[in-house]
Amino acid sequence: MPEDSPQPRVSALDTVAVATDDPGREQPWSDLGLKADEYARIREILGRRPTSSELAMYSVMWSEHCSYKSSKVHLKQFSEIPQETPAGKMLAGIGENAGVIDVGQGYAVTFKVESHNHPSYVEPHQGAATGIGGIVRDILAMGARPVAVMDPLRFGPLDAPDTHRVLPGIVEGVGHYGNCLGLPNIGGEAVFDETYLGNPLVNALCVGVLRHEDLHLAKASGAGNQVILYGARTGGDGIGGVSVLASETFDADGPAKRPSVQVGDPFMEKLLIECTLEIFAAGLVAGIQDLGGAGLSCATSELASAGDGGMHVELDRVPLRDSTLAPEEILMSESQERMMAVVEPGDVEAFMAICAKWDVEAVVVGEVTDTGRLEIDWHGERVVDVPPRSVAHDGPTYERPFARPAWQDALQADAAEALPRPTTGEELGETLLRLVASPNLCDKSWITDQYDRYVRGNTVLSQPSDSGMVRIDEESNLGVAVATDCNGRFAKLDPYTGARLALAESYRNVATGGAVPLAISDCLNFGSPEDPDVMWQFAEACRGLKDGCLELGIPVTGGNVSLYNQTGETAILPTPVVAVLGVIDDVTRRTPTGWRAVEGDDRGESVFLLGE
Amino acid sequence: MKIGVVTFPGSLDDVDAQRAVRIGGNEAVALWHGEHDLKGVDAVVLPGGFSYGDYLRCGAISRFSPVMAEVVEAAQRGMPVLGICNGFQILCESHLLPGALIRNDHRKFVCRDQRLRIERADTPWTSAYEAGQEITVVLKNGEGGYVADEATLDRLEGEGQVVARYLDHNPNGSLRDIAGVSNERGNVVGLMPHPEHAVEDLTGSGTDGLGFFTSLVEAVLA
Amino acid sequence: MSRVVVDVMPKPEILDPQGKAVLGALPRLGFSGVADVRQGKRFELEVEGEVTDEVLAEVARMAETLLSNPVIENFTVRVEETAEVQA
Amino acid sequence: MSRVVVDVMPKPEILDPQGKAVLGALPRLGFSGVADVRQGKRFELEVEGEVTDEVLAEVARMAETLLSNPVIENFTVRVEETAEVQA
Ligand SMILES: Nc1ncnc2c1ncn2[C@@H]1O[C@H](COP(=O)(O)OP(=O)(O)O)[C@@H](O)[C@H]1O
Repeated sequence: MPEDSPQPRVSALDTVAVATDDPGREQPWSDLGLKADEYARIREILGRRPTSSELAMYSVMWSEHCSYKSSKVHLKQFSEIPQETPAGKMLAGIGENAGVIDVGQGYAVTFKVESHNHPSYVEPHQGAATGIGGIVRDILAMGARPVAVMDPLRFGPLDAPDTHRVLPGIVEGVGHYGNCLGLPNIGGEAVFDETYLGNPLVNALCVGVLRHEDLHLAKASGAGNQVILYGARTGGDGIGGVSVLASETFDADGPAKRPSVQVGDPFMEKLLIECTLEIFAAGLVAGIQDLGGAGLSCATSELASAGDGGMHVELDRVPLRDSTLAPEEILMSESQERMMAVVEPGDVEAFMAICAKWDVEAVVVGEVTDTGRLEIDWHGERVVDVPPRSVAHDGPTYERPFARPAWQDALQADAAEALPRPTTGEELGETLLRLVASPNLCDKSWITDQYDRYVRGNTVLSQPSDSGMVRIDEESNLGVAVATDCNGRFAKLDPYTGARLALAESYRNVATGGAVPLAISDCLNFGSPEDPDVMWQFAEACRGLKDGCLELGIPVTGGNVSLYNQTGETAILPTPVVAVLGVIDDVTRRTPTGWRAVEGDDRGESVFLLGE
Repeated sequence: MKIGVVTFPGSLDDVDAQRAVRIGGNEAVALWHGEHDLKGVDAVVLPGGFSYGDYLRCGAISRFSPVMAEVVEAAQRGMPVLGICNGFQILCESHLLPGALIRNDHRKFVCRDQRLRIERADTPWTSAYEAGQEITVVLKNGEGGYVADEATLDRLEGEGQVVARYLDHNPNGSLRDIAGVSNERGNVVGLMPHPEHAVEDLTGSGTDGLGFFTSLVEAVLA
Repeated sequence: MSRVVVDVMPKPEILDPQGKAVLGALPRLGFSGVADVRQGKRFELEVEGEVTDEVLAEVARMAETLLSNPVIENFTVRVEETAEVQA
Repeated sequence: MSRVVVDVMPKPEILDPQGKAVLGALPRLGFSGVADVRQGKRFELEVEGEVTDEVLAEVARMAETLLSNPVIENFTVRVEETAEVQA
């Protein structure tokens, strides 16, 4: 190494022992996005300064994205809604990877919608693709076979140059990853508005089906059980941020450049799905978790926190794609297509055999302990020793100030009635043509034709229907339907009513297909929570959703919050996307969208208008 | 009849092909790419999907699977083999069928209901149709452009090895609108569209594809 | 460790939709003077030990059986050389 | 007419599923001795007239804006050279 290396070379590993002996070391907590009081709290929890690996874990797990620190206080009210659907008790709810509901005949269904907005702006194809990949692993981790995906999308104006950069890549990414997994795309949205120009929204939904007895939860219990990491190797993906930690331990000419984008491998994910389902079927799993945002930090701490003891991990056993990765980086890597399973010692061999059959790499990286601590070693030296709950579940919570924006009254007063109206038949015709030609209303097949909607052979409804519907039992014709909706312009005018409208629209779309709506998942896309105006929109939308669900008698099974969606000072339209799932006893009785001729009757079908 | 459906890593329409085989009145037998075993089947379907992620070239890696050695040998002996989409690509890569499939000319994946004309109704996979019959089945592919040199194309036309042709609109730039071809003997057929997604009224594009799965019995009975 | 490069290009007589798309996009982006574009694949193989003639012949066999499809593609095998302009 | 070649490769730190798939297939086909494979793209551009430094700079701009994605790929521009083994 060069003598005049500009970076101080901190060669020794930052172990728990070092942290105890050298309590005063300056740490880059602020660069990692932690606030001074949060850093102080970590020191308090540990009774010493954190090691750099611990700091990495806390910083990512306490981020807005993982800890829901700004949104938690508002989301809490969803648990006031009775935790049961019109078809019975919920089998798993908020807090699990995805909610699970009973749909009868011994079947359960799990579904969830999540955002992958920011990555999709940086690298549209890969960002959108890994969004699909991530939500599919969430569903898989519940013990379910993923059976369909949907993609609510929001873009800037269709004719804006950046939309031309972003949209084709996103559509191609959603399509390629989903097509390659063999999951029919049964619906979604494509909405265009100025406010999404620098901040497109890529929400991804997946539905999975399981038998009641197949339900799996993310927890590491039973001391002595083995912890297996399987799937893709770990690389330097998505750890742009923590490189500030790693760079402390590297020379200036070390591998400082870490990509902040992740590249997905849908083929690997398809193998992971089939392999995991075979492992479930063989009864070899005691607990399971997918690796998504925050990678191993999240999987180890959440599994241990939800379990009944602790966990010990030997981090140097993790198979790497890049041998130069430091322990902090391995803990934070967001490499795709990985899962972590907790397996009884006697089942490890059978587990490994199934992985080998599917060409999926699997390694025992640790075991469940009775210490109550999450302990991680790097080549025999302890780099992490923390109470897992403090990382995974007891992160900070903020009561962010919120207030009805000063401009809200003016906005509401500026009603559509003030707009000029077409007065002649000609003007009316022109207006109609403008409307049907608008990107928001026109035919979406230019997007949906890039998605496979037929694979698996169970798609009963898909575009251009109001909801997507799949058959889940070929004998009994039991099926489920899902719709996603949100009108951000309504939500901006009145976030409380806007959220209720999103719920009502989605609910209607499921019902008109012939299914009975049972439950919702939501993806709440908003601007910066540090802006009281935005925070008010968020609070109102949550309140609206809760009230709406109470009135309709359906629970929130889970969802996702995406904040900081803004370009400079301009926040996106408040966009609480609501996904409603319903059940239909007999899919042959579904109602497709559109007028149909009745065979042998030239009068056709009768048309009724319901409601006022 | 027993019809094997091979699952490769990354096969997707294997469950659909099995269902279509059953609806067509035959017994579906699951075959695994990693075994040198055709389990005594009378015919084989190579289903659609993205075997090996379609990395490198579609079908290029699957072609070397253990089961393919058996399929190639059986096909040369005259066993009926149908390759659908990715299966078609694997058959071309295995040199059981002439030509190759390249990226769609518009470079996008396309999923639509496609009208076809069955050009040849005397293969074991198409005997349930009339020559010239027009059907609609699902088409979905990203690399479905059929190409071969002019001489090969002329020979295919001359020998009647073009099994199906696209009507109305060529969805992927296939030369001479070719949607499916057979080998000289006619027992090996490759088809880019997906007849297995057109076997039930409820799902897919109707039932026009069923003939591909009922033909075998008729071929044997005839 | 040495690097052997295999270049695989569509045969001149075979349609190349990707190359054609690039060619079509160039003038729209304000680039002129390009008369044709073909898009192929480049494989970088890290081989253990020295690159003997035997190793090159082995790589040529990989190229012929796996990396290219002789119906539509040609290939070239070479030991890596340095480039003139590096990004 | 001269030929300028643009090679586009996934950045070393970025996952390359295609190269991985090829690497995995080689031993099954009986090829050994290859430790890693990366798969990228090769563009052959036929440019009118002589290849001056200006032309190369222009091609480098095409490579940067259209032919590669700088977030995940690197590229190289060079004037075509002859290969050692030709199929
Ligand atoms: N991004 C998308 N992905 C999949 N399907 C989509 C997408 N955008 C729209 N669709 C589908 O296209 C159809 C028409 O969409 P849209 O015009 O938004 O309908 P509506 O106005 O009735 O909600 C619906 O079936 C919808 O699910």
